[in-house]
Amino acid sequence: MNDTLLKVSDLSVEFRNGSTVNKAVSGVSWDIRRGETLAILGESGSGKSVSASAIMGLIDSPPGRITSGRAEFDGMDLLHLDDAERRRINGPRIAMIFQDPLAHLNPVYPIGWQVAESMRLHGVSPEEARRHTLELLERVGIRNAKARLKDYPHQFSGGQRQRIMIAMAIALKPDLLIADEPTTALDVTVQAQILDLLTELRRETGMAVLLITHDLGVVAQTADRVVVMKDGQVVERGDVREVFGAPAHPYTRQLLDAVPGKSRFRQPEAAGERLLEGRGVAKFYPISAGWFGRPVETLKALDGVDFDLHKGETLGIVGESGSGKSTLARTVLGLTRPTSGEIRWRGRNVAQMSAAELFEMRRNLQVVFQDPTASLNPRMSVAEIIAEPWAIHKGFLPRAQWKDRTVELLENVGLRAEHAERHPHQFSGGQRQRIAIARALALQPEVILCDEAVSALDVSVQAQVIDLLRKLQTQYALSYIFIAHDLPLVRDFADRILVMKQGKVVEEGTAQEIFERPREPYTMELIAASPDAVPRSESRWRSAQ
Amino acid sequence: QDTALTIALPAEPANIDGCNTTVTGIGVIVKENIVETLTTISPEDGSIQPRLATEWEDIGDGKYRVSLREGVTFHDGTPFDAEAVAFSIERLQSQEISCLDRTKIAGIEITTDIIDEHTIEIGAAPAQVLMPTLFSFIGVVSPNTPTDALSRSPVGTGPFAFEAWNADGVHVARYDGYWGEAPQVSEATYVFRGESALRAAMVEIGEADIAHDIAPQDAVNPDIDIPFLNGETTRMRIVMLPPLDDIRVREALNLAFDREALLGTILSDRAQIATQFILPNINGHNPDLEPWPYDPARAQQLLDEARADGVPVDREIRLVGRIGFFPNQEEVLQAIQQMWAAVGFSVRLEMMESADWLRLVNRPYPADREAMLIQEQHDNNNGDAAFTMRFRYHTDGQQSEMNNAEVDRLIDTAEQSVGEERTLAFQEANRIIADEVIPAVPMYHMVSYMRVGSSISYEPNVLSLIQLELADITFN
Amino acid sequence: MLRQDPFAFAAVVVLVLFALLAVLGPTLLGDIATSMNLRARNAPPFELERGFWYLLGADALGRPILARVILATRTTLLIAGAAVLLSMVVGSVLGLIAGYRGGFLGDAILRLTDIVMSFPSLLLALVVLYVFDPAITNVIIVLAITRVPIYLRTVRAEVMEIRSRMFVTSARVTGAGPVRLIGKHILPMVFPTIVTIMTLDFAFVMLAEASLSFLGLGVQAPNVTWGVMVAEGRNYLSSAWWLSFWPGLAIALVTMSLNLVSNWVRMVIDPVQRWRLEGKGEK
Amino acid sequence: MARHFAKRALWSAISLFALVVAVFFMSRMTGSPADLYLPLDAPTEMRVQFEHLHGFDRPVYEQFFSFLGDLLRFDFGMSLRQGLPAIDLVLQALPTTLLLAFYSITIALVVAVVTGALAAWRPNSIFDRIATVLSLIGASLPNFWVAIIGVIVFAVTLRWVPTSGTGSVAQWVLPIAVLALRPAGLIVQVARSSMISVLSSAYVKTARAKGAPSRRILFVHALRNGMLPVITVAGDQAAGIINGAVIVETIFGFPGVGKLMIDSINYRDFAVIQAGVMVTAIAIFLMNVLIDLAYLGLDPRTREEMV
Ligand SMILES: Nc1ncnc2c1ncn2[C@@H]1O[C@H](COP(=O)(O)OP(=O)(O)OP(=O)(O)O)[C@@H](O)[C@H]1O
Ligand SMILES: Nc1ncnc2c1ncn2[C@@H]1O[C@H](COP(=O)(O)OP(=O)(O)OP(=O)(O)O)[C@@H](O)[C@H]1O
Ligand SMILES: [Mg+2]
Ligand SMILES: [Mg+2]
Repeated sequence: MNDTLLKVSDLSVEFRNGSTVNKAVSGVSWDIRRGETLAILGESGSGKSVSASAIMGLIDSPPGRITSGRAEFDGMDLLHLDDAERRRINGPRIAMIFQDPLAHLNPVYPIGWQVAESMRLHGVSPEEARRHTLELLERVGIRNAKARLKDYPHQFSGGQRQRIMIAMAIALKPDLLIADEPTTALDVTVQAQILDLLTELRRETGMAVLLITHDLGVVAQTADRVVVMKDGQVVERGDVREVFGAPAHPYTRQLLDAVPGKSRFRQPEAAGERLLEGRGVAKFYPISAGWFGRPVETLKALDGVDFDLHKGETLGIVGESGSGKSTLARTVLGLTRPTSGEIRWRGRNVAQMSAAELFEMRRNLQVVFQDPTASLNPRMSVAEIIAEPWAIHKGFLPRAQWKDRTVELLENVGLRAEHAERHPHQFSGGQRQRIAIARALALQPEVILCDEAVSALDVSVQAQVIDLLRKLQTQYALSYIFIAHDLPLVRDFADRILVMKQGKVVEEGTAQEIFERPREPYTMELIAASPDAVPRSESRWRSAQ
Repeated sequence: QDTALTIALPAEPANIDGCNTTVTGIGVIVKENIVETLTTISPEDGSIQPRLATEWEDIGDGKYRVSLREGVTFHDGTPFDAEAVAFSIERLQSQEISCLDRTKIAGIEITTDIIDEHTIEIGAAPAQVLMPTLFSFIGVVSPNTPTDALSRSPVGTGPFAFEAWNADGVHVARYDGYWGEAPQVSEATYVFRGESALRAAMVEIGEADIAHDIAPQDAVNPDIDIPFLNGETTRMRIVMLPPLDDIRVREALNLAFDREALLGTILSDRAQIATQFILPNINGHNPDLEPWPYDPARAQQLLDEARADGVPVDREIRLVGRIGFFPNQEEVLQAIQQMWAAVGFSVRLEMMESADWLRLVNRPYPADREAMLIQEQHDNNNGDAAFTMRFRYHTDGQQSEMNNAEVDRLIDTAEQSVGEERTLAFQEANRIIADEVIPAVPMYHMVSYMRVGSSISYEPNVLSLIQLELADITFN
Repeated sequence: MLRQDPFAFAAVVVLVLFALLAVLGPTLLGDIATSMNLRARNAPPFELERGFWYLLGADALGRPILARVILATRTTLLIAGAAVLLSMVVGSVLGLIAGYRGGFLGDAILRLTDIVMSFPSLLLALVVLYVFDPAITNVIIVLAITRVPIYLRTVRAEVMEIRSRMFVTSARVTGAGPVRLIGKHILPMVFPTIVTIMTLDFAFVMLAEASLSFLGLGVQAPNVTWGVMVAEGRNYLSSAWWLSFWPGLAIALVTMSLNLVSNWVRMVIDPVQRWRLEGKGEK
Repeated sequence: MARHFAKRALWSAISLFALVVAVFFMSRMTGSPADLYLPLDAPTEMRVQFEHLHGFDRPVYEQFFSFLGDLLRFDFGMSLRQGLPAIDLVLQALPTTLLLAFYSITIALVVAVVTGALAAWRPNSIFDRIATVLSLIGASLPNFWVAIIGVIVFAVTLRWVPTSGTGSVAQWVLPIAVLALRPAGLIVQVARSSMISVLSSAYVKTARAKGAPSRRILFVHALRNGMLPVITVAGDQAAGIINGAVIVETIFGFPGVGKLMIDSINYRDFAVIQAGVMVTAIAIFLMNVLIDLAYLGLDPRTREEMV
């Protein structure tokens, strides 16, 4: 076939870890044509990111090793390039969007610089790069892009960082864009915007997209063909409509069955004790003109938010990226002081709590952060990470039981006992997120705050985790604050939902009210933008075949 | 011919005032080069020679009538006359500045009486027998010299005029109006380098012409490295408390010290074993004294005897050295410590920082001072034993450990006499001290090396450490 | 794992050797190291006619350098080790407090180091010399005080950065108190830098001690340290290089061994780097 | 930010004062200058007169208050030894020292950071091993040793540079090289250590995915993140040179602050000690401010702490 852009055959990658060998990818083959979108679907930890890294030449070797395979691209074998050739390919010909945007942006350079650099490296003039950077950032939907060029990664929300990564990757209009979970951190409207953008670029330049995702909706709406992976192997492949219509492999079937958004709405029971309440919570960040300048403007990350959380309920928070969801979470946790307003835990103002009260609150209020990589100490093993809460809250669990309980928790979130001795860097993105969940569950708290806690998981694992959360909820009357942009998921799991936009709550109601009778146009827009897991040929994102 | 010189000295002086000429680093630059004194001491025999004073006469009552050289002008054009001498003497004694040359005339008040332009009467109260020697400490500076501060740009009558003092060093240039014979050297730069090896290297590669005071181990080239007795004598003072109050123990210390062994090894082979604290060219030196023999067996025997008599000879004795007297000093002390250990002394060596050390050597002594040995170094280059004896050996001497009536009497007598009587009294005192009192372990008359570039000739002498006359340097 | 890094292995051997010398050396030597022999003054190295001990030559008093280097091992390692440890502990603790707590206390601590950094160390040494009796503990204290700022400032800077990392926040949210946050999460990340500085400071402290000895504050003859030996050899650099060379080599060897071992330890304790040591053996 | 620095200045003023007080009293604990300044055989009356002339016979607190009074006018008094205003002596010596410190630390930084970064690129490689050994030797060699051997080799044997002196550019080569050696050795190690961790960060992968050449990854992407400890150590070393490049200054005949201070301390020349400490402290404080600014410039996350 003449228009095959990249042909991967028999790719195997393994990691050595002391005496054990971990086969991350074994004998994988697929190909992608010019201009098409190939989706790689699969279980979390099935080797999707590793195979992409192998193509980009980013496997650290050792400990990783490509044991077999070829990746033909333009007559070259991508797995055996010398440095100079590699540099000519990476960037202008093949670009990559990484899964974990915070860790992958350099913390000490302004984002404008980082985006421009990808162009400057390949011969674009400084002015041209600057101009184009601005254009790109606007295109990926960074508001007020011109003013924010000089801001640093830590000043952006998760979704904004993701978009910056995207801007960086598409800057040179590559032939092939490898997008590893490009929209996981994005709310549906921005997701739609990004997918539009990718489609547009594909039309303009004939770019092919290798889309690694577990969002079946996205796959259904954008991909031409799909490859399904499990345990390092390809288990199914084919045209999206065929695969989705008639899945051959049991795993694929399992995936499709697990797609959320189909269950009945939860009906909130009579409100239990009020655990948490927020009153007029506001958080402003000054945006200063320079080092010594006075703040010229304030960014209202939160602007008068009210909420309540009762025992045993799930409060879903949805809203576009950058609307202040994580900031709200940080404020609830007492990590940032609100500029005004207050948060109360069982009626006590969190800001005025004594150390002992705070300690007690923390025992009962656990969190899963949006950014799993950064929230795990790279020097601790998984066993240590999960056992840490018990070490802090002495007396919760006798030390002798730690080991068994750790294994139990790992299995609950779909990991295996043998993972306990590994360190965070040896896991896939989704696996790390599950470790974080396991840690949050360790203390059996009353409230768990989940900031995009399951966004990096494939739907089957996601379903498994959600089931677990539900089970715990009924067992222990647990409450959740569930921040997510995956609307079907929120629809299934939440009792009540807050819809946020630009730091304000624009709508609040039960899941049913929100999804069936949305009042605000913004909410409607959100619901409409959510991709449907049934492939349709008229999808505006699919390439014209 | 280029007759400019560079002279490398070990340390930069704090000032170069004409009233500090007896101080090591300053004298080398200033004395008789920039600022001349009334008289000078001959390095050969210690005799007094005329300089700015041509003649002097004792007119009784402690007064001397001094005739001054005529036709002399200061570098700033001021004529040299009796006024200038009176001014310099007054400035020397001024309470407003601390002229270090004044230590040489401490306790004496000097008065002046101008007779005419070139004659002056100089009196001392109390009257001084060694008045002409004292004249050699009086550097005459221009009357325009400030009286309230030490000078860093001296103006005198010498063959060289001060030019500049900057980061590169001190510069002097030949003074065309000099009264005497014009020196061959046209100008000189004094640079300051702390490292002996580096000073030596500078001469070796031609960056300097004279390297002053280099260590014996750097003096490896006999053609250019010239040793000279530098006027310093070193010894160990004994604080005579038990067990050192017993003379047998002090004898044993002396007998167990193999003085020959250090010569030609750690110390230069040109150093001389000392019998007393002054050099042979000094009036009052007793030439009949014999160096202590090296006799460890006898030392051991004396120690045993003392021990038998209940003297606590096994008590640990501190040997206190002051940092920085001469190169290889600590090695010398360690070697001696070991020799003493060999006969049964237990001596602990302690090197001290100057101020700490000074607390032990000056009266009033600390109350808790125990028996110990204190290393000292002394230079008397003023031709007469008087500058040593009372201070160190008289019962009321500031650094004396002794209390010997006969020695006191001899010193009192000598100080009031002249000629043979004076000499004999000092010599007798030195004999008693060395043979009967033994308040010290005499060590060596020290040697310094000067590296003199092959393009010039200069013969260093006993005074060279504090006085280096450029006029004595000739070109080959 | 140690044998997979031959350099680290060699370094450990060297350190063990020096440790043995420190423990046994002085007793085994008797007075070989202290008895002088002026005929062997500055005897050059590698001449065997004077016997084994003169292999590395002799010093200015004709004492065999080999024996003296061995004799000096104990005192040297004792002083340098104690001073480095003391300054490291004090500096790191203060740095942790300053970096973690920040605020008034942090500022106060930081300005205190400014004072220490600008206080002339010679003056400090003299004060100690005058006010206290010369004792080895005083040397250690003086040396330690002057080295505290470097640890303090590095630790503080790193702590400030690590404190803001997500995993620290995450532990804090779980309820971890300062002790745990510092001990479990922050210190392990700062540790590599501390260790690097420590091993490098070792050499510095050994040499600095010599200058105190010359003031009369440090060890006094017949006791000796490598630093003092190097400094004593200074006067003979142009004529007998071996006087300062061998003790200098000992200092460099110990420093280098410590550094290699610490590099190795750092890799072992860093899970992200550990493979560097593991992969090797199989090739 | 401006407030931060105002606060910083206030703190510095306080600690400067504390330093001056400490130096005042501590230096007076180390014996009387009279003994040291006057010749050994100076009689008691001369000592008394000397102490009176310089006010050392007054009670210490009285001396202190008059010292403070003068200090307000930035008058440190006259040097005992040199008879010149103490502050003039210090200010005269300062430029030499600052230049020495600046050149040697700059050179050390550039050389060492590059070497350390390259060594970190492939830990345990041949280059890394050689760099490590050399840098450790550099860090463990005493200054005087390097200085004297340097003179013997480069000035005496090879005759490439003059032995000493301050006049020409060639005369600065050896002293700067000697002073740079130890900081360079230290920095290589510190840079290497911190770069190894930085190089395994995810953003380094991003740079590779962009097609950035190794050199750029190392020196642009990773280096800036690894500079924090490097700067701290470099600052410490610079401070060391500012208040004590004594050996180099003495050997090479550079009339700098270090030598001045040592002489003054040895002679208990209190006025000069006082002035010297004050001036070097200000220099070191300013340098620490520069270092803080460098932190700010290097790592934007630290900026928030200061606002
Ligand atoms: N430290 C900071 N300095 C300045 N602005 C900040 C800072 N932290 C967050 N912001 C801004 O606050 C806004 C809200 O951020 P937040 O992280 O709460 O968004 P979010 O709703 O969680 O978005 P996402 O779904 O993308 O994670 C964003 O515009 C972000 O740029
Ligand atoms: N450095 C490493 N050392 C050891 N094992 C590793 C390493 N990196 C990845 N792995 C393993 O390789 C397997 C595949 O990881 P990969 O990141 O490709 O998963 P993924 O399919 O992208 O999953 P996710 O959807 O969760 O991101 C995982 O089991 C992971 O544990
Ligand atoms: Mg992945
Ligand atoms: Mg967020």
